[in-house]
Amino acid sequence: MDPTKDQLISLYRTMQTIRLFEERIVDLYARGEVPGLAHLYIGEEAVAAGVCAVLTDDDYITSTHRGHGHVIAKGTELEPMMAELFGKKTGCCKGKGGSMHIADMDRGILGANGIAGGGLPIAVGAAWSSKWRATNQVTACFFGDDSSSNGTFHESLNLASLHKLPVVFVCENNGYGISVCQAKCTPVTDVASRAVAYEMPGVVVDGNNVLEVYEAAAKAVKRARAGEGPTLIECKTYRWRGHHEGDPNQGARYRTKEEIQAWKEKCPIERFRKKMLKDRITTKKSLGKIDDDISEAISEAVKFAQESDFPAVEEMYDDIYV
Amino acid sequence: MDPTKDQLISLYRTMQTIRLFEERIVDLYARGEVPGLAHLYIGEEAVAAGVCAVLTDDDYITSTHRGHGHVIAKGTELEPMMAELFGKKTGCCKGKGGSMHIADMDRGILGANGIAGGGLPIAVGAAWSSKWRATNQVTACFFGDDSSSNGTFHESLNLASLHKLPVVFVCENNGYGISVCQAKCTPVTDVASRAVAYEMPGVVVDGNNVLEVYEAAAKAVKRARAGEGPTLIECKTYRWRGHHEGDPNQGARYRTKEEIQAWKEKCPIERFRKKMLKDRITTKKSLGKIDDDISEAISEAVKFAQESDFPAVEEMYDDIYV
Amino acid sequence: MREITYCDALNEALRQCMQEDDRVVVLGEDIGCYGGIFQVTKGLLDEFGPDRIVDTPIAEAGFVGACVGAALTGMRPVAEIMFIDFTTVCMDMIVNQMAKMHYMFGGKGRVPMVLRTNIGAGRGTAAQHSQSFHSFFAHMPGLVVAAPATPYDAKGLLTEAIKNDNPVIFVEHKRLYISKGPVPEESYTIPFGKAEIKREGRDVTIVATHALVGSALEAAEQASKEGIEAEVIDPRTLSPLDKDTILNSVQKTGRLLVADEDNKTYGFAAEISAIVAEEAIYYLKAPIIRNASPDTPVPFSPPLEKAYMFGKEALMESIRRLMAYA
Amino acid sequence: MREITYCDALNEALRQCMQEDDRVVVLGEDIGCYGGIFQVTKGLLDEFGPDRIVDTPIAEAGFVGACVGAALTGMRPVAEIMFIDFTTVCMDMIVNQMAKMHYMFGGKGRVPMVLRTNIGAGRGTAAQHSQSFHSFFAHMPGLVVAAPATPYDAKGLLTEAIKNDNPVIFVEHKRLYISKGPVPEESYTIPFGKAEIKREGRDVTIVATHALVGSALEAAEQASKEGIEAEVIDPRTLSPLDKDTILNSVQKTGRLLVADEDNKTYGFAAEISAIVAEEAIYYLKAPIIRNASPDTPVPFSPPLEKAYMFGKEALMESIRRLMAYA
Ligand SMILES: Cc1ncc(C[n+]2csc(CCOP(=O)(O)OP(=O)(O)O)c2C)c(N)n1
Ligand SMILES: Cc1ncc(C[n+]2csc(CCOP(=O)(O)OP(=O)(O)O)c2C)c(N)n1
Ligand SMILES: [Mg+2]
Ligand SMILES: [Mg+2]
Repeated sequence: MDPTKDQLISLYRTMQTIRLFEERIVDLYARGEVPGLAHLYIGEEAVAAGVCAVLTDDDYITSTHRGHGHVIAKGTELEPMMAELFGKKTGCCKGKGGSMHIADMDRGILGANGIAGGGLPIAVGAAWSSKWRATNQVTACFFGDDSSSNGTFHESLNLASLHKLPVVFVCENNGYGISVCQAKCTPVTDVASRAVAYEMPGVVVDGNNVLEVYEAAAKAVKRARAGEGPTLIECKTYRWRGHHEGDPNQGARYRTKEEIQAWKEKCPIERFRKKMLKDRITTKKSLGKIDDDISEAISEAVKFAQESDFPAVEEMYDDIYV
Repeated sequence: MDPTKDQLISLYRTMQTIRLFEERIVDLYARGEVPGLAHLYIGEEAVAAGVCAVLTDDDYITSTHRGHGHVIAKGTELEPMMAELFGKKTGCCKGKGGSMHIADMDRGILGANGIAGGGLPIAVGAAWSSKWRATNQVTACFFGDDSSSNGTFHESLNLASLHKLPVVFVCENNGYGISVCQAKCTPVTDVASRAVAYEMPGVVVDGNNVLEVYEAAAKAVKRARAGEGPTLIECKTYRWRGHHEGDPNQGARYRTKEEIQAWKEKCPIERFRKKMLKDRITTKKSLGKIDDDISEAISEAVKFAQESDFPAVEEMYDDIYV
Repeated sequence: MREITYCDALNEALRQCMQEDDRVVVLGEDIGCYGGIFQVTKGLLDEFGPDRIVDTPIAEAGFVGACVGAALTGMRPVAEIMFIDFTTVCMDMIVNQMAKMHYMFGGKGRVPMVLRTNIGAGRGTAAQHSQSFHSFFAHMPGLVVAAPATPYDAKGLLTEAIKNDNPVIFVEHKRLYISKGPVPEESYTIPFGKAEIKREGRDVTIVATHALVGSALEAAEQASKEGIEAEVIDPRTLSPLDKDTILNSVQKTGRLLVADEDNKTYGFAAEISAIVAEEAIYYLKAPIIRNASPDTPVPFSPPLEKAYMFGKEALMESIRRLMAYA
Repeated sequence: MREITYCDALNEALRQCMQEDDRVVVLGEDIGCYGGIFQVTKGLLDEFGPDRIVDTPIAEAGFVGACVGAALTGMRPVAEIMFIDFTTVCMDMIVNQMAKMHYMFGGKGRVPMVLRTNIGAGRGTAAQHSQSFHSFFAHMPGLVVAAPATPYDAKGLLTEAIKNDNPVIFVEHKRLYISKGPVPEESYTIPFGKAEIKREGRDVTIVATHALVGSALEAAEQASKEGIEAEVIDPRTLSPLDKDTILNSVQKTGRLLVADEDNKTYGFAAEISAIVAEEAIYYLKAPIIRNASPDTPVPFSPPLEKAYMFGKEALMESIRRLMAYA
């Protein structure tokens, strides 16, 4: 199950694409080009990259309010994605959804979700659907640590385990709700420890180590495809920026600078980059080339978004019903 | 913490009151005197009796759709209770609530509840309230096995443990939702095993053994009063009759006669009665006297209810607002 | 034509749709061997097995949300929520997911699911099992809301709901389950957004829903004996709403009575009234009367619950009041 | 009088009520050191500590239900639900518990709690963070629904809500948080069920809520320049609703415009229209016009969201339409 060299490079590329994409959003948001709420994923890239790397194009994911990383990792093209964040007609959702509702049915992305915990039952349904339709598809369900306090977590894990559904629950534990730290949300230290309450395996992984994530996800996906039921994976990670762009001082109202700095030193991309170079998987130069390609693709996506039209006002009334 | 002789007799009296009360309801329901939905508690008496025996008058309980037992055990008088089931003006709720909404603020009964799982957050609030008001009150929260599949279970146990609230969660596991057996509702065998997910103690007791229930409840209440937080107690028991009066063949659509019979042989009252006689706590005669007194009290309650007036039609518009 | 009950008509619609299309599955509490609390799913477990007739735990947000996810990915699930009162425990899945996904995703995902539930007082089940707040769903853009009043409509609307690509809140009525009427054996659909004129009349328009359609027809019969001809319109779907049929009728009769079991204030009846006040006021010869449930929770006590409900008598009184205007 | 923002007015009401009465506690997400997503609870944690200003996990059914239980047992809790859209995840606790207990228990228990939340589009937050379905709560017997339009009303109504023994859904408005107006420093209350005539006029009645009160006043100023005098009525509480003030005004003006941000169909505006169509139709000189949000989810794209919203211009157009009738 060890990733091949190509796969390793692909993991890097995914993480770096997310990082550079998000960094561009910081700038675009500050300039007012990306409106609304942008919840950035910087610092958590290894989770989306590691999990989505073991999924096929046919597999499903449900995403969250902090969904850009998942969407990129699952393979949506940057141009329609960027255009969606701009609210343009060429966006994945024709500009109607924006950051919190990006979806891409062609790639099994069943939507970001503005409701914390809202994606879990939907993931259960997608997994149930592949069981009913007797396909081999697996659903990966991303959700945050604080969202796991919601009743949907309980109902969903119970149903999924009861019916042995092919779903992988991925808790992205970045230690905080918006400003509320985990210790104020729940008495448990590990969300994954709750797996026993549903008779499913629960594992904690270093969410800033893409290979650990990859490995745990590969195992869970294998189990799911074999019809053995769901797994709960908790990835310990951290968001570097505020809850959303506009959160004052990148969330320094509720987190210390030291804490933020300590996590930055555990940067998932930097760590992986170092490891790849040390293991001689690739060279600095190749990685530099990848970075440049990504930057260029993002610039093109921005250009595409900027040059695209807004939807016509009458389109407001389209798509309410089929 | 061993119950005194008086306490033992009181446990018997409570269970028998519930049993005889419910048996009378069977008859009254069949005659159409008690309308609506009557969910009877026959077979589960030891749970309410054992738990409420360790509560004071000031303590709170939240009840369920199957609430007559809890209400009797917590000390509501039979007359207003019976009158409520008849929909009479003299009922606990002036006839407005009926079986599923019996409440008695004077005895800390915060209401039966027609919503499965609806009582859990309310219990958490009552417990929080005693913490805020710095009283010594404890809240006992009754709920069924199937109701524990609801999201409110998760949210409530998490909040209660997080804030170390003085609440005792009492799961009455009678093996069924309405017709759906536990194995079709959840992969876990013991609901109490879920306590670990909330870092609280979880215990399974024989819910047909009133002394076991009593003991577990006493321990949990002590812990709660000491500010050490909640406990989850699961009482394994069984309902003898259908889900509600009117459930065809006492639920034989989904349960075998053998299963029902086997549980009847574990009758909590009969077992306790035998034990008391064996331990020479009391005599057959005294128990017979208690039974007679209870029957008479129930007859009086029925008479009271029958002779009471229905509310005047205009009263429909009262009590919507304070 | 053979006559069957509203309940059996619904059952037949489910059965025929399940026979025809493997993608149709049903999820709910006690819908298996129990046959559903109101027996709407009776026998389906035997015919289709536990994979397609799924008894669920009390996890409405979980299984309704699962229906959304399944619908998005190629299934056509039907969820049963035992009483409309319990839609409150899965309201997010209805309002924020089921209703909005198609729109939020720019038309790219579809949620072809049906959520069956029921309204109505009259069974002594008090405030948490007797509500009628169907107008809330009709108020939510993105949802279709069906409201069958007869066995015929029950079967045809449910078949349409299952075959339709939009999410549908299918609002049945408790007291109607045992009502009988003619129903074709073969499968058929009734289009959404087409009201039916259940009786023609020139003097007063009654827009009625659910059980009140029957009451309105009875009242109309009686009124007829008094020389008043009432037109009874059943919208059949509350959303989309067939405004034209209502407006045309009011233009003819000049008098409007709206009869619906939701609570009066901010309820269904208000919208019908407002549409007419906005678009056909000049045709009115009288104020618009609403007969709706009182603005109180449903009381348990039998005489109070009886007073809470209303039917033919209340409608007759309103008809007479309307006719008092020249 | 000093001028402060709507947000600060709410903050002051909370602070004063908490100073005065130990039973007042506040629960919600990010209301502590973060000060609430809209800063309404800013500084309260420092003053009252984490026992009374309780940051909760994302467990709305849990903590709103806990407020119900606490209110029943002697506390006066205030819950903050970050956006009205999220009331869907705790709807049972609101609709079946908070609203109904007093009634179901025959008047014997009281639920003196407040659930604060907010409505309104305009911040680019799309379909799940921009809704305005306040009429649903007003539709539920047992709930008081407050809808402050000014800083003055915000403080007075919130103070009343906290002191009142009924359960209150307190509906704030996102775009108003930064609006400024005169607010007394001392504590005061505004009674429920009393509309305020924010401007007198003889030609047309505008019943407006929330941010549209401001738009209506602006439109009235402009209309005045055209010789039209509009009366602007702010109901301030949607339930109880002050029908009399509205009916009296319509009897005077003969023209009614209702302006509210809920979706049009089956929304708030329908009820106002229906009341007038039922009780004052003979005074009307024109149809009743509703200016409400379109029947669509709120779109993300800035130009679409802008088109979704409406204000002074739309109201002016309606006023002119109404005045076209003699
Ligand atoms: C039901 C619901 N309640 C509250 C919110 C507001 N909210 C948005 S994100 C968030 C915190 C989510 O924390 P977590 O699940 O840990 O995800 P993270 O933001 O840390 O990635 C909250 C409270 C919401 N969107 N939905
Ligand atoms: C939210 C909700 N869903 C469904 C129901 C219908 N219902 C009433 S009781 C019941 C089964 C409850 O089972 P359990 O919790 O085990 O309690 P028991 O009846 O066995 O005592 C169901 C499904 C309900 N009342 N509330
Ligand atoms: Mg988090
Ligand atoms: Mg049970």
